[in-house]
Amino acid sequence: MGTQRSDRFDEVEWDEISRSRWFEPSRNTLGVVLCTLPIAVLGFYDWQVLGERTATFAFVGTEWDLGGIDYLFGFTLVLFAFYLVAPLYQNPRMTRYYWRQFKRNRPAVVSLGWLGVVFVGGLFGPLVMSAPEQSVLTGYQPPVFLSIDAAYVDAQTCVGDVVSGRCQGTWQHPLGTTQGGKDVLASIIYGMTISMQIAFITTTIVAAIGVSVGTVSAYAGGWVDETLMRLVDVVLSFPTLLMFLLILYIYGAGLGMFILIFSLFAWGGTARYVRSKSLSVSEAEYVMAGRLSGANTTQVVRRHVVPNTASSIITQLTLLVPGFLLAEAQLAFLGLGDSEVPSWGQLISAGQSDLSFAPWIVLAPGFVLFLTILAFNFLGDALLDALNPEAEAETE
Amino acid sequence: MSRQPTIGSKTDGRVSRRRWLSALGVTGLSALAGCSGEEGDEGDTDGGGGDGGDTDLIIGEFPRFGVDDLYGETVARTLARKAFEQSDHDYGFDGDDMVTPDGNQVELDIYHSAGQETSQLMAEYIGQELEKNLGIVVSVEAIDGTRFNNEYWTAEPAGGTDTVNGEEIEWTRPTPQNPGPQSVASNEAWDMSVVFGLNTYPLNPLTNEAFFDGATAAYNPVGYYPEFDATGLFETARQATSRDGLREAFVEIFENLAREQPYIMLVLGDDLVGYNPELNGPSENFSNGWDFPAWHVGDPTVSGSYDTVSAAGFSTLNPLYNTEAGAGTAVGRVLDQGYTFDDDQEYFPLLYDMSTENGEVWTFDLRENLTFSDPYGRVTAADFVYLVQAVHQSDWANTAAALSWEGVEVERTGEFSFQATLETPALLWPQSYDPLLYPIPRALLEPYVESEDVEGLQQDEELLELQFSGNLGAFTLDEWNRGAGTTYTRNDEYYLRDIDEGPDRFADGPFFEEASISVVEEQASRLGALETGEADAAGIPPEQFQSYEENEDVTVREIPTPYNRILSVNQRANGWQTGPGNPFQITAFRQALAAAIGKKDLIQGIYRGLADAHFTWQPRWSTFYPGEE
Amino acid sequence: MGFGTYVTARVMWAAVVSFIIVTITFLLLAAAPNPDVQRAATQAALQGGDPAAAAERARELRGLNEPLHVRYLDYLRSVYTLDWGWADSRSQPVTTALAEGLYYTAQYSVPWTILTILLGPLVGVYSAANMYSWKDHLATGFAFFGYAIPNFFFGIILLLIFGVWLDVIPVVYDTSVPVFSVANAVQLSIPVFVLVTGSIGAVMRVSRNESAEFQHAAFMKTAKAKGVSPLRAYAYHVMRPTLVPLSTTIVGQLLALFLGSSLLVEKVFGIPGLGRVTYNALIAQDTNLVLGATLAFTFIAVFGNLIEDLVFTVLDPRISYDDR
Amino acid sequence: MTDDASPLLAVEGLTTTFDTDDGQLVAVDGIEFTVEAGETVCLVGESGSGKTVATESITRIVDSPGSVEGSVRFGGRDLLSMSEPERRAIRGYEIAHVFQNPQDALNHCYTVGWQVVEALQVHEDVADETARSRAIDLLDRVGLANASTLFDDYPHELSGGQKQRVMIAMALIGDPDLLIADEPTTALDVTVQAQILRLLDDLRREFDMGILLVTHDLGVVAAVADRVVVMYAGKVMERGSVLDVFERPAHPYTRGLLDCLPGVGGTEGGIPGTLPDPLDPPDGCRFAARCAYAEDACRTGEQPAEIKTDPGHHASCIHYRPDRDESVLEDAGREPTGSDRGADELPNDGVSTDD
Repeated sequence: MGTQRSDRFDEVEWDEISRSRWFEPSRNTLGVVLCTLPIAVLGFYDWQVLGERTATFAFVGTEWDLGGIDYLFGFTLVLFAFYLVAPLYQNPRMTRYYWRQFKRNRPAVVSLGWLGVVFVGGLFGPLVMSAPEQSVLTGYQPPVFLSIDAAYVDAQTCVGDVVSGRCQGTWQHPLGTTQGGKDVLASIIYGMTISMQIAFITTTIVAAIGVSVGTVSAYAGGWVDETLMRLVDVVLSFPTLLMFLLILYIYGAGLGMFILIFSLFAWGGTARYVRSKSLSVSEAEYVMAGRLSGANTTQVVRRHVVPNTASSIITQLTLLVPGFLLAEAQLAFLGLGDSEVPSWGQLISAGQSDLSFAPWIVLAPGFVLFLTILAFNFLGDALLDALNPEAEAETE
Repeated sequence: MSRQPTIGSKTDGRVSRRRWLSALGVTGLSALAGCSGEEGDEGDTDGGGGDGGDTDLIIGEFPRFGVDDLYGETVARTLARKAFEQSDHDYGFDGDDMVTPDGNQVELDIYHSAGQETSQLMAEYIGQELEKNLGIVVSVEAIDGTRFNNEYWTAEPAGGTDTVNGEEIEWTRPTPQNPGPQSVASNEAWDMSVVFGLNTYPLNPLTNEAFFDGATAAYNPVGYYPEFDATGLFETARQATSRDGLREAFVEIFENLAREQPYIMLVLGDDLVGYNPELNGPSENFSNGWDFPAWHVGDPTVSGSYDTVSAAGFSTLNPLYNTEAGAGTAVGRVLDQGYTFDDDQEYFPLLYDMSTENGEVWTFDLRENLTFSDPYGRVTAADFVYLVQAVHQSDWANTAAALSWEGVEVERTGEFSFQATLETPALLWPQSYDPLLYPIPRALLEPYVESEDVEGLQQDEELLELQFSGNLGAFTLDEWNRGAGTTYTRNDEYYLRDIDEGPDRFADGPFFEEASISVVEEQASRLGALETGEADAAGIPPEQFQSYEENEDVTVREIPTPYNRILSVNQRANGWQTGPGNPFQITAFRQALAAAIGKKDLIQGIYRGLADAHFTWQPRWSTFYPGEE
Repeated sequence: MGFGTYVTARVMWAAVVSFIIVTITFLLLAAAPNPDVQRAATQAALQGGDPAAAAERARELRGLNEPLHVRYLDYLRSVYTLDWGWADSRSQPVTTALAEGLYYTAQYSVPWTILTILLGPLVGVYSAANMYSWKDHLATGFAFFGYAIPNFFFGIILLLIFGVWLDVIPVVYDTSVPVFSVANAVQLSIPVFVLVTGSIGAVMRVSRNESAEFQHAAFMKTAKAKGVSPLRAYAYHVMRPTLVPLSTTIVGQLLALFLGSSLLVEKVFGIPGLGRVTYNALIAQDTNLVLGATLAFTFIAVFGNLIEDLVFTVLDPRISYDDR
Repeated sequence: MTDDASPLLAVEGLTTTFDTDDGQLVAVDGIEFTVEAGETVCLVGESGSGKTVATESITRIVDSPGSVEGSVRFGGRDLLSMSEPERRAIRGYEIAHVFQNPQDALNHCYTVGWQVVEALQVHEDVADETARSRAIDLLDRVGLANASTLFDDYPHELSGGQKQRVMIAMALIGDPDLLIADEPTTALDVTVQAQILRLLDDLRREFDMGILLVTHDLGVVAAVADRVVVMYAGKVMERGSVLDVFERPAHPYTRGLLDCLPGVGGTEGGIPGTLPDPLDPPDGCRFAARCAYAEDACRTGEQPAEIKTDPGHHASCIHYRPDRDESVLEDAGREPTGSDRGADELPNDGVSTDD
């Protein structure tokens, strides 16, 4: 039973964090700064010095080129490393506790594993494998162990053997190829990068705006609070997809615009939540004590409000991500997405008309998308349980 | 496939006349019209480029780039080197790579139509071929067709003068599609594009003067300067009094175009259509559908419903303003146009017969059994003359056919006859589809003409719903559901039943009680409808052609078309963004590009063999196609 | 503050929100070149006229030469008087186009909404009542499945299976069948199923979690001690309070899905509803219709949020009208 | 007060077990007590000693993983062996409950009146009007002013004390024979506590019902109880009439409890130590670990059987076995406590023994 736990971790542990932050606040921040600097320098170099078409790493002889989104992605990765992973490492006791809570939920562990695969695949896949190449003469190759009628892939174009009128799949294309002969597996792995970029960048923007607006609103009070909360009302009732379509219609939009618009209209819930949490936290005794002992608002926010709301924010963000992934896929499917970006949605969209005879082009990325969204949901649910002992105690 | 074939339409040609851009983009571009046959400067060809060179490369009278010995790395690089010699800038090859005078890799972008699978496949294929055979790095960009048209393809008309073929030329009537000399750049910079394809007008190739009648041709967005005497040859063609003379002039034009590759010509795709196997009538040539009233299922008795599917909804059924092929089909079910072309591409009179002595004065003889619905009464020459004079030739109405009637003098000569006098004689005037008219009652038009109310005319209920159609079509329109399509009922009074020409079956046609055109935007659903028998005809993508050929529920037809797939290269000032100068302006360089892109693999890989290699601005089946005497 | 005043205040606020969004759309449109003007110029040039003059005429015709504030006021007037202009891509007034779209959209949206609102809480409460049993896991699994599977992906697969392979539903949506007919029910069954699957998950999850809280609440023990049967206890004492937090989720959830789903499901199943009207207007660059569709969806969203507010107020007796 | 005449409620060997992830948790372990018609029996003990579970086990309304065994005879019928619908007919009608925390005990979505009436209408087919007037009468009777308007109020519009009165009215509407009140005053303001207790006592007399009152407040016990049952760690340590228990507390635990009463001269700060782990109860007497008189014999075997120390007074302590000398317990030299303090003088801090 919940009450049997003698030391309530949610009080004890966060205290510890606040303490540890007291002594080493700059260690993580310093890390962020140190890691961001080279990214920024590289970005500046890419932007100012290199021509539009010179690969960023041409000076070390690789073809790997970076775009604006890649830099943003890099930056968010650094943020996550230092503000999420590092604290977990620095507080092994807390980490162990969370892990114990978390691993009781088996689907969530599997989900975390899957997301790990997507993350690693997205981060390193493009580094170790070349981008899927079009090869018009080897279109519609079936996945390994499957086959396709020779009416679609005849003996000339079949990479494998043609057995009794059917072209057999080969290990050369484990998940088959598209109409243009692009390897589906490679496309999916490249799509992981896009999905991870969407996930990381949007969550960073949402978290940044949501936390700022929420805390400012809570601490400023008065008309500032009133105005900001009305703004939240507007943001929440804003038909984001529609606005995106309108902007797409008027100005045209790529992945960057997608990320921007969708994250700019997704922070309402987070801000509202942070505000109410901040209000309740700021009335808590230890914060009062902190205030009496001379801590200013910024310190209070940083040492008490953020740590105390962090768990819930992380959960909320985890549950927001699948929405973004889905939105991207939907737009791509509608043909309104950024077709220069090899996302899963683009792949599904491209294979849609071939579904009746080459279903793998749709099914493979479709299931990967499905599994990823599912994993984020399971993970969010598990985090909800693991990070929120009160809720757990209530439901048990 | 991007462009869905239209089925059984007598009006295909009529409409495509309005669509030089065969809508490889998402939308058909609105009103694009013909040219004005203007100045025909004669002049010596300056020996600026052409063929001949220091290598043993032989480019014949009618070169076929992209196949056999005019395909491959060697040919392409030889031609490119030749172009570099003519260039003011020091381009060259560094190993396999093509490099700029600064020694940088040559990198170009290519735009394709967003969301169009074939367009994207083609763009990437071109990129690969150019990289392999010419050492050019190509980056593929997607763009919405309309956006490309507005921002890249066109420009503010600026006008200006330039020396073309050693002659001073002035752009007197710049258009957004030809804003001026090569120095006039398009709104946004671009290198290459497969966003748009164009029509090659095999029936009346004279229409092509809009593209190639000199550097000042009405439609020349890429800034192509012909190096042969295009204006002179077009003038010859216009003046020709015999078909042979005409053919001679055109063969020369098309041989030159094949050499100069104003656009890098790639393929001419076929329309692939699946039909209900019970259906008798569909044929495998460009006039497929002209004899639709004779089509029938099983026995030639009136029964059932003829149901087709359309990939897109119709923006208007107003015959005065429609520019879309699909809507043209929908209108054509209800309202015949003046004439059509039969299986042999011969003129076939519907509402009126056209005749001429010299190509200058044309006489229109109306059938006398044509009537509008009540209260408009019989169709007379007065209706047509009024339509042309008060509407098409007015300065306010802006109808889709306005350009066809520019400078044409129309005059009523009897109750059922009128005549038109052209500014310059045109033996193939009907083949240009210009004198095609829909019958519209004069009384319906009058109020709008008086108030010069263009919006009223566009939005007129009777025009939009074709309620005046009388006995002028095979069917009458029951309903136009904007999102879902059109439904029709057989017109028992159809005038075509009483004519003397054409198949005997016309006397009992049409052989369907009802007809419908359903808007089904998903290709998979259209094919599904075809398979389940919900539709009697539907377009088929090449990759599924063979399997449908083996399918007993579907009969497939491969219908050649005059719509091409081209690689447009921007020969204007903002065309070649990778370095100084613009090699696209050099014929030899365009030849190099044409030689670098393999047409065989393209046709095999993307079109499954169901397309023709495109060498010059005519399909192989055109009588004006050079080469095969 | 009384209930009446409160409702008035909420309605006013909804009007303000709609006004803000309408203003934003105006600014977005005003900042961009008008494609109609470009089109007019192109047309004029092709016909041998003066493109600049044609553009000028087009600008004048559309009042684009007026000062910004005049255009804005004019725009507001036409927006709120439903004078939304002519849809060139469909040759009918924008309002008619939207009404036609709505007619088809409503045919699947109404059953979808009703089923979601009915089934979602039921399954959620049932799941909570049997928490951690196989029934709960099945229901939760279904919720997650529905939540995670992209609607369009699910739709095309079902259409392939039932429409093409099994041939039990028509592949082409038939607009000619009567609304209340078996044929219509059959052709709408799969779209409605797909949509319900997608939306019920979230509703179920919320009602499961909320009702889990309530079924362990002290008042449930009170009810039990009163001798109330479990069925009645769940129906009255769990379901009813669950509806309060649910009401805030359900409308938002349905609204969020509404636009996206109507776009996607209508595209997949070929239903000529509002979503496809919007999509085709975008593709055809029909500015009036794009704007009209934007406004329509905006008003639906604002109206939905208003309903949500009011329903929440009615459902939760504890809410004070002075709050928020 | 006889032991053998059929009592209103006779609990015997009542054992309630919860299956948890960490093993079997025996919250109530074979307890035994009776309640006679018209008398007030107090169940006392520290928090976590199983008092609440014991009362909820009587009508079997313990939370779901709990399983109840033993026998609970109510008016001659065995509540535990009868079917759930039969038991349901008794709940709220013959045996009514009043719970500890009135704040959450009422459903916030329904009016007070609706909930009171529901308690009647699930048992009797009473017309709405009749039920309403009866409910208003009762609300009035339990001391709520403006009962007829309050009937249509929602719980959040009521104070804690009012809610508890509503709960009592709800409990009484079926005219029960036994009222089980589980710490009905703990969550309330001190002044209200006394009123509620007095109200209960008045109503007991008026309706001639038995009351089983759970409390950890010995002051309350002294004020209202006829008999006392002292529980510790799921076991009954001692039971008997209030006089016997307060005058001559038999069990060391009871003595410890009474010592905690301030002003009685005991050790401040309560009994040292904490309750044993319910998942792994120690051998022998549950209280042995904290008992100053514990011997080795106390720490083996089962909890000692109850031994009658006086008529109607039982204790579960080996020192009362006939072969033992109970006087070892006397060396602490305890003074008997006064038991005549009125309910009005209940100490402010509630004398809770659980902190």
